[in-house]
Order: sequence, then structure tokens, then C-alpha cells
Amino acid sequence: MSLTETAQQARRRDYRIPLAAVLVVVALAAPFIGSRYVTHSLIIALIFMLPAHGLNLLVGYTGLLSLAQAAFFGIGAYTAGLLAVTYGTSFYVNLIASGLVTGAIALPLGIPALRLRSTSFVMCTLGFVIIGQAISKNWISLTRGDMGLSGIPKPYFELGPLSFTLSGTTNFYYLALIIGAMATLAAWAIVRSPAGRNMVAIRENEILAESLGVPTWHYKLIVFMISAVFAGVGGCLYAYYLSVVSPLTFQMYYSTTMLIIVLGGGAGMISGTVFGSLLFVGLTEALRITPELRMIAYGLCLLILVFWFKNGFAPLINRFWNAIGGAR
Amino acid sequence: MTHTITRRMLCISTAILTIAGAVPLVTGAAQAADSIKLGIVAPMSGPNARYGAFSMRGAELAVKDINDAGGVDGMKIELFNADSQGTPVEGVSATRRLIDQDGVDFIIGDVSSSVTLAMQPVAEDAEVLLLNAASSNPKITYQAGVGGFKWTYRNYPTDENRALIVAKYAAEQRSFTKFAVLSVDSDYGRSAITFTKKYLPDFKGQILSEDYYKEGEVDFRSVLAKIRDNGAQAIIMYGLADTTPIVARQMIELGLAGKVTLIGNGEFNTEKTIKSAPSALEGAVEAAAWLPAFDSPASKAFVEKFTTTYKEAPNNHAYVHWDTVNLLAAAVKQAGSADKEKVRDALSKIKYKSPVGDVSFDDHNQARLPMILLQIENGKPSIKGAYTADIQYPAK
Amino acid sequence: MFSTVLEQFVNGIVTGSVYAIVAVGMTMIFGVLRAINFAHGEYYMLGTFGAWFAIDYLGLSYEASIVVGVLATVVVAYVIGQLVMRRMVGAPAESGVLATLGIALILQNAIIFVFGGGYKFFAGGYIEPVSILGFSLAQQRILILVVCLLVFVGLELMVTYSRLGMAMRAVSQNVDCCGVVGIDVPQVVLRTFILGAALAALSGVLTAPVNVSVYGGMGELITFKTLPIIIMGGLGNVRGTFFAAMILGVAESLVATYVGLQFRDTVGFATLILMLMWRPHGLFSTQARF
Amino acid sequence: MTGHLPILEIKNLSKSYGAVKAVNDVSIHVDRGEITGLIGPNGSGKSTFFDCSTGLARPDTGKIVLDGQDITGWSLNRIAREGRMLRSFQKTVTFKALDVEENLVIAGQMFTFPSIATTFGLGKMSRQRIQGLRERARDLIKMAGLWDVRHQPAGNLSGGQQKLIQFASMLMPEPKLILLDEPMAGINPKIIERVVDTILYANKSLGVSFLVIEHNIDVVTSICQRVIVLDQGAKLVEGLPQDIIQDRRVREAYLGG
Repeated sequence: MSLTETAQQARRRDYRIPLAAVLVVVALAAPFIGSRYVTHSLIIALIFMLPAHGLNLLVGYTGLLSLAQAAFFGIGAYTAGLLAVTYGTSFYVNLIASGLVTGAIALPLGIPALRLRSTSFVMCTLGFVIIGQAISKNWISLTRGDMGLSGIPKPYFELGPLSFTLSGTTNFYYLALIIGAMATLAAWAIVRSPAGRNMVAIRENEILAESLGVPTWHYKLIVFMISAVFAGVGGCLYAYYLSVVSPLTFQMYYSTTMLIIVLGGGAGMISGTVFGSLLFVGLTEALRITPELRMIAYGLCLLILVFWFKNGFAPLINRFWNAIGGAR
Repeated sequence: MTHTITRRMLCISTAILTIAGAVPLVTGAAQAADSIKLGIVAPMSGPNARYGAFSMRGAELAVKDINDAGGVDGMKIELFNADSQGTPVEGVSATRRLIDQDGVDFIIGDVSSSVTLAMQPVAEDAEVLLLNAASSNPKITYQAGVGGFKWTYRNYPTDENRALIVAKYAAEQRSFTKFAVLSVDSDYGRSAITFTKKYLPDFKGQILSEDYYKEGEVDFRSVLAKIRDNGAQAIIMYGLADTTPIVARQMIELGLAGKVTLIGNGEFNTEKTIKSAPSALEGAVEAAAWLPAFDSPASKAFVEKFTTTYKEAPNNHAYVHWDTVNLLAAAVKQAGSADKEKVRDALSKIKYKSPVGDVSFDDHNQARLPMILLQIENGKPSIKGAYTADIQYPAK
Repeated sequence: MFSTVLEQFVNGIVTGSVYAIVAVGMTMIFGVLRAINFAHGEYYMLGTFGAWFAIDYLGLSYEASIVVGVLATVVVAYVIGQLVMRRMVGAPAESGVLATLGIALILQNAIIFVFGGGYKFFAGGYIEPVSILGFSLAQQRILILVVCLLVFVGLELMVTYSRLGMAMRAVSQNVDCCGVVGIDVPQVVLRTFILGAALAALSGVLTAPVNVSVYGGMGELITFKTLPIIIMGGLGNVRGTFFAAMILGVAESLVATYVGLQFRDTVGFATLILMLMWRPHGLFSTQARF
Repeated sequence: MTGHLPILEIKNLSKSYGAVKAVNDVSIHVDRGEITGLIGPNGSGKSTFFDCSTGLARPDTGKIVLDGQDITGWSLNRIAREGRMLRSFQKTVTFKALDVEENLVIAGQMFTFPSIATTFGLGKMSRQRIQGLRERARDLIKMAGLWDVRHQPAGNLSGGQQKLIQFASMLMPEPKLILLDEPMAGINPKIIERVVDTILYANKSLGVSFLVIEHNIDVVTSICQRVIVLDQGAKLVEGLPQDIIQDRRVREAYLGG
């Protein structure tokens, strides 16, 4: 380390920790700062953040463009909804079950799908969503078909002798915040681990990674399953928050939304996905000021994103982060 | 050094607090005493906009009429609209925004049942009156009123009555016994058929084939050929308004017109539908909450006004939303104030005269609506009767 | 029994020919741009709206409305091609998905904004049924079949012999070399895109009389139908697309008859997934033909 | 021990694409500690032979024995990971977006972690392993003369430098055998010397055996102890480098091709 660098460090202070502290405080105090509408929007952002983290691992880190997130989101939502309505099990049991079930379903779907390349893979994953919707509509004895599941109870916890029900938007916000934070941490741990480095290697050059001994096939399958687990957990939160699950949950809308979040925030960056989900919800909600032009404006924003922010907002976040960190 | 940090921190936190504080302030400022704030949640973008647009226009027309006539007891109705895109998440966001940002006390919405089901707890939580005017999922009112949600009301018929009336008429008056099902693949189409199946054995009817079409489907030739070959006398169709003419035209194409009759619901009676395929619709039987040709001055006036204002004929969605705004106005008038609690109580007791007939609500906050049974004769709808029946709620 | 199967087969061909005209445009665009066009159905919708406007507002005949519908779409496609599609040469697949989704949202909702969201009735066309070899068909469907065949013969000839066709083949085989031999890649992309959009619009106008209902969101469904077709046919493969469309049409028709209409929309993707398991490169070739 | 056994032995390998016989019944071996050259005119099946030997393509017939172990039918990554036989590619050289050090760490990872599951760990063990890899990577970077650019994305460096990175990457896992596919193609003479030095260093000091496809005949003669010539998918001749360049059949194959 040279002398000038040290001098630089001394001159400019590192504001990263104070800023992080402020962000944490804002996140914790949000329900008391904003209206319930704001809290609600944050909950939606947190719910969408989960499948988006999964997709980011897939698209951003492993380089696999998938549209299957809606299918796994739907499976997670149905799993949680059915368990809660039929058996009245605890929230955390259903949360874990949603993750496990989606992960287990992702395995047999991933094995054939991951053999395909680029466009065929995209279409195959889109097919999962379409077929998932058809199953949820027609397997009436399980899913109740088009009537959907409604009246999903509020999150109910049973810890030994203690049992309580979490009601109200504010409480749900904290629940979502805890789960969102845990998911973010999990995603961060995955990409920081040696496996994360292998995933990046696969994204950058699959054949080269393979030639260096990386079992690319296994990694792709594992990441596909992990991304499904994230989506499933997100689906569970969704089911509890909206209290309704219908075949409409299997919609390409959710797949593309997750993709927009990941690419908008900056693929291949955990903070990008966090930022992206806030940005997405913030943008779509802000555009409600003009209901008639809302989706036109949204479409324009997508084009702007593609042409002017090719890498999403990640480079901007990076620059900002470095700037307040005292780097030149 | 520490000084700068604290000062900066102070600046940042002040800024954040100011912004956060401004939000409730803005909403607070917008609250005026002498207006009735009404929000409409409907799909306004994407494929479902084809229904949402009619809903919105119907409501707008009613609000304009009421305000032009001086409002309700001098109170003008302020209309806010919000897009649900036909998805539950967006619908709930829209509802939240209407409640918290626009400060509405009354909401009419949504068309899609799953959106309405998701909106119910939000309205309940915020104690805002939710009037539904277009969703037919029976659960909505199973879980309303004494069933749970005190703030949800529905001014739209459930499918049970409709299914019973149609099945009865088809069997008794037309002596059909062999039926084919061709309905829309949604909770509306599916639940109407479930109810039909419940009643059909009473009339010795049997179902020969069962098909559901996806919203937006345009190709029915295969299914119609199957129906032609299996010898059904009538097609039970609980479908979408804009799909009826497609089915009817393809019935002509395959030579089913005049041999197989359409029964059910799906705007068989409008001038445009009949014109698109007259021979296929001749003899069709429909149970509807309203029809454009309904012979009452209020209804005729609505059709005329809607047509001149928007250069298109109204459909059922336009009518129910127009009617629901009027119903709300009547409830406000009866309550003597725009206080949501008083309006709710008034609504529970109301005897509202709609253009079609008398409307009142049962203990599940479900409207008892007259259902009109009609048959297409010589290219014109001919009314065969109006029925009102109570709903049998499943034991809890 | 046999006659039923045969009739359903014919029904499938009739449906398939509609898919074919839309899908071939999409597959050609993919060939030169390597981007999945999620907005393709919107050009189908634009064509239909143009024709509906010509008939309802301008009082033109159905024949004239075909021209209006297609021309209106060409104009829109030109603008979008200049502003968006040209810039997408060499862009990654994700960008393509987002950009075309953005275009789809804009077109769909701009139409809703201008004409209102409610569904409209399409009034033109030849809808009287005729009987051929015992099959009853609307005249319009025969028109669609004939146009479909003409379009495909024309495209085959164009791809093989015309300058644009050759340029398209060159671009789809190797974008990098095109600059060297003097092919203006963005220009080829633009023209292919306009041609594809025009074909989608043509299909829209031709099917409008039998599909009757016209509304802003109608393109989405057709996009979803064509996606599996272009993959099955082999991306960029004109002839393969034709056969894939026919196969899908017949498969849908048989499923609607013997399984149930509610499963119809899954047929495309289910067939696609099964086929991909068996032949990952498409049904008709291991390599894109153009 | 197995000292006198060849490190790699390929017996009767054949591969055809449709009617074209790309490789026809080729048997070769690489001795322990030896640098073997594989030459032949364009289209003689060298690359297909490489792909089939390393698990990238599936041979129609034939048997591949690596250090006494039958590895026929193993996948590319398993051959690399468990067999410690690595290969290079002509075009694909580095992970372009990642910096030089990352490139090397990735190359070493699969050899330090016992299973896929352990790669997901962030614990102390995992950190220590990565630290070890990083140190080894730095040593190799120094050796390759890339110390000054170690934090630059590999894609920013010249073709020759990237070849060196690739080379250093392949040394990360302490390989037994390296298969090089035209390592000198398209790099300037100065770097060629450096690559040659590195190959010789790896061979002499680290005991790595090599099988090298190379067109540059000077390089082949200077580093290879033995040369095998392929022509039209079949083995034409094999022998000492100086004998091979004198061989009439080899000249004919190159000129008459």
C-alpha cells in the first residue's frame, strides 16, 4: 500500500457504516414513518425480492435465463395455502414445506430442461408456467381449480406451549423483513462461497469451467433447485399476505417481473436485487398517478432500462458505495 | 470530525422524516368534508382491460349524472380509479392506495373474483365499504356478512340461481335432456357448471361432454364438431361476452345453427351478438341480471346515454357498475350522511329500486337480484320471466 | 370414427395455417436478430385494429381494410424497427426479452388508451359456410389457407433468390462476416422485422372475421401460441415453421376433441417440451436453415 | 510402482460424424514425464481426437487409460478433477470478465474441495482452502510474469498474456498430464518463448507430461521428445521429431493434403 493511498484514506471518511445503519433504522421504522400503503408496497417488494434472489443466482451468477420462477412461485403459494387451509399448520412449517416442495419439484423439471441451450431452455421454462397453470386449473381435487384457495389464515405460530397469530400489516411487514433479510443473507453466502465462484465461471464460459474440473451440470441443477426454493418461499409469503391463491399465480407476469427486478437492479449483484425489487414496486406504484398511461410509461421504462442502463443500476450503486467509502 | 457526522446524520434523518411526514399530510389535506370519495378498482391494462373499460365507463357515467343533478344531498361524488391488471397483487396495491393515499371510503371492484377475494381482507382491515359488482365466485359472499367480512357487499348475482333457472327452463319448457358443456375456464364458468350439475339430475338431464375454453380462445371448431357428433340438444354455455359471437359463428360454420341451442349466460341477447350470427342464436336461452333491450325507462335511458357518450353500446359490466354507483348513492341518501358506517347500515336495510326490479341484501351481504330469463325469438330477446330466490349457504 | 378424425385433422390444418403466418414472421426475425420477440402478437393485434378502424370509422370495404391494416402495421413496425430493433443486433437474450416486453406493453396499452379497452366486433369478411368434400368451412378459412400457402411459397422463393433473402440468410448464419462482405446488418434486421410484422398483421386481418372480437390485449395469446411453434420448427427455419404450425394445429384439434378444450393451450408447450427431450435442436434440422 | 507404464494410453479410438470417419482406429500413448507432439494437416482429426480423449465428445469405439485407470466414458470435468488430466482450447482461453487471480483460483477450486456440497461452505476450513489456493495462484502468476496485471480483467490483456493465464490455470491443480491444443496459435514470437519456457519448467520441475497439438514445427522439434502424425483420421507415423520432419509420407500429407 503506497503512502498516497493512505493519505487519501485519511482525508475522506468512510460513510458506509453510518449509511448502512441509517438504512437498517429506516427499514425497521418504515411502518411508523410511512402510511400503510407504503408498508404494503414494501411488503410486496420483500415478497418479490425472494424469487428475484433465486432468479439472480440463476441469471446473474450462473448465466441461465429462466422464466420458470412464476411456476415455482405458484407451487410455493399453493403448498403453503393448502397446508394452512387444510391442516392449519404453523407458519414456519408451511414456509419450510413450500421451499422443500418446490425444490423437490424443480429437480425432475431441471434435469431435462437444463440439457437445452439458450432459447430452447427459456421456452421450456416458460412451458412449466403454462403447464403449471393448466394443472392448477384442472386438478380440482387438490387445488380446487379455478375457485382457488381463499381465506388463508393469518400467519400462525406454534412454538411448544406458546402459540400466537400474527395479524396486521405492520406485523406482517416485520415477518417479511426478517425472511427477506435471511434470504438476502443466504443468497449472499451462496455467492461468496467457492460455489459462487464456480457459478460465475459457468456463466463466463461453461466449457472452460468444465475443463477445469467444475461439474457444471451438477451446479446448474443445484442452482436451479435453489432458485426454485427461493421462489417457493416467496410464494408462501405471497399466499399468506394476499390470503388468496388461484391459478392466476401461474402467470408469466411474475416471471417477467422477477426478470425485470434482477436486470433492473443489476444482475450478478445481491444488493442489485434488493434495490431492484424496491425500484420495481416504487416505479409501478408511482406510475399509478396516471392510471391510463401507467403501463405505457412502464413499457417505456423497460426500453430505457435496456438501452441506457444495460447493466441495470448495479454500476451506479457500486460507484456510490465506493464514493462514500472514501475511494477515489 | 464527529461533529460533521452528527450534522450529516441529522440532515439525512431530517430529510427522511420530512418526506415521510409529507405523505400523511398530503392525504390529510385532500380530505374534504362535502364529497363522497369513491374508488373503482378494475383491470384497465392488458387483456382484461376489455372488461375493465366497460366497468369504468359505467361508473363514470353514473357519477357524472349524479353530480350533474347536484350530487347526493348536495355532496358530490369524487371518483378515483385504480388499475388491478386482473391480478390479485396489483388489485390489493390499488386498493391500499385508494384507501391510504386517496382516502376513499367506498370502493367498487373488481371484475376478477380472485382479485376481489384478495381485496376483501384489506377493506375489512381498513373498514372501508367494498361493493362488488362483477365477480361471481360464491365464496365472496359465503365469507361476508354473518360469514365474516362485515364490509363486503355484492350487487351481482351468484351463479347458483342462474344455473337453476336455466336448467329448469331448458328441461321443462324446451324439453332438452342431452346437454354439452362449453363454458369459460374461470371460476365463473366452472362454478356455474358445478351448480348446473347439482340440479340437472332433478330434470333428468344428462351431460354428454364437458369442455372449458381459456379466456381469449378463438377456435371452437373441434369442440363444436364433437358436440355435433355426440347428439347434444343444447350447449350449456356460461361464457364471456366477446366469445359468444365467435362460438355462434363457428356453430353456423359447422352446421349446428338451428340444431343445437345455446343456453346459459354470456350476452346472447345484445344486438351485436345476434347480428353476428342470427341463425345460431335463434332460440338461445339466457338468464341475465340485465339486458340492453330491457323495457324500463331508466334502463333505456342508460343505454342511450352510454351509447351517445362513448360511441359504443354498453354491456353487462357497464350496467352493473352504473347501477352499483346508483345503489351506493341511494344508500348514502338513506343514511343521510357519507359516513361509511352509517352507509353500511343503510345498505343492509335498503330497498333499492333498480331499473330491473327491487334489490335488497341478505345476511351475507349478497344482493337479492331479480334474474331475467329470456329467449331469443326472431332475432330479438323475449323475456320469459323474472326470478328472485334466496341463496342456500353451506353450513359452516 | 375415421371421418371424425379426418375432420379434426382438417380443422387442425385450418388453425395451423393461421399460426403459420404469424410464426413465420417471428422465426425470421429470430433468424436475423437472435431475439425472442414477445411483442409479435401485438402486430397481429395492430393489423386487426387497423382493419376494424377502416371498416367502422372510415366505412371501407373488407378488402380495403386488409390493406389499411397491413399498411398501418408496417408504419408502426418501421418506427419501432428504427428506434428499437436495429439497436438490438448483438444484444444479449435478456435485453431482447425486456425490450420486446416493453414494446408489447406500449403497443397494447396505447391501443387501449386511444380506442378504449372494451372489446369490439369485427364486421367484415366472408363468413358464409361452404361445403367442400363434406367439410363445412367458412369461406374466409379457405381464403386463409390459400393465403398461407401463397405466403410460404413466396417466402421460400424470396429467401432463396432475392437479394434481401440472401442477405437474411447471411446475417442469420454469421453476423460478424456480413460487415466484411458489405451487408448492412441493421438494414437487413429492419426489413426482416417489417416483413415479419406485416405478415403478423395480415394474419390478424384475415382471421378477424372468424375471430370477431377485437381488443387491445388480443395479441398476447397469439404470441404464446407461436413461441412453441418457432422452437419446434427450428429457429429461423421457414419450412420447419410451416410444418410445426400444422402439427400444433392438428394436435390442438385432437386434444380439444378427445381430451378437453381446457387442455388446449398446454398442447403447444407440452409438445414442445416432449420434442425438446427427443430432439433438442428442433424437429426439422440440426441447424437453422436461414 | 507404475513407473514404466505410460501415463496415458489410448487404444483403437474411432469417431465418425455421419459417413465421415473423423478419427479411425488411432492408438497412441504418452510416457510419464514426456512431451509428445501431435501434428497433422488441417482436417486430419487432431481436434476430434482431443475431444474424444478428454470426454468432450463420446468416441464410437476405443479405450482410454490414464495412469492405469480406465477413464473411457468419463465426462470432461471428471477427467480433469479426478484424473488430473487437463486440456486447453484454441479459442476459449480465460474467463474474460474476471481478474487474473480469480481465474487461477477458480482453476484450483475443484481440486481442493472434496465434494460439491463443501463448496457451499463459508466456514474456516473453506476460507483456509481458498487462502491456500490464492497463495499458489500468486506464485504461479509471478512465475508467468503477470504480477503487475494480476487484478485486471483477463479480457483486457493481450492474446499472449491470456495464453499464459490459461497455462498457469492448468498448473493450479498439480496435473499429471496436460493436453495443449495449439498453444502457440496467434501469439507473438516473444510470448512464444515464454510459453515454451513455462512448458519446459512444468515438465522438468513439476513433472507434468504433455500432449501438444502444434503447427509451429520449430516449437515441436524443440520441445517434443516424440511426435505422432495424424492424417485423414488415422495415425500416419510416429517417431523422433528430427526423423518426422524428414519423413516423405509426412511431407506428402502436408503438401498433397
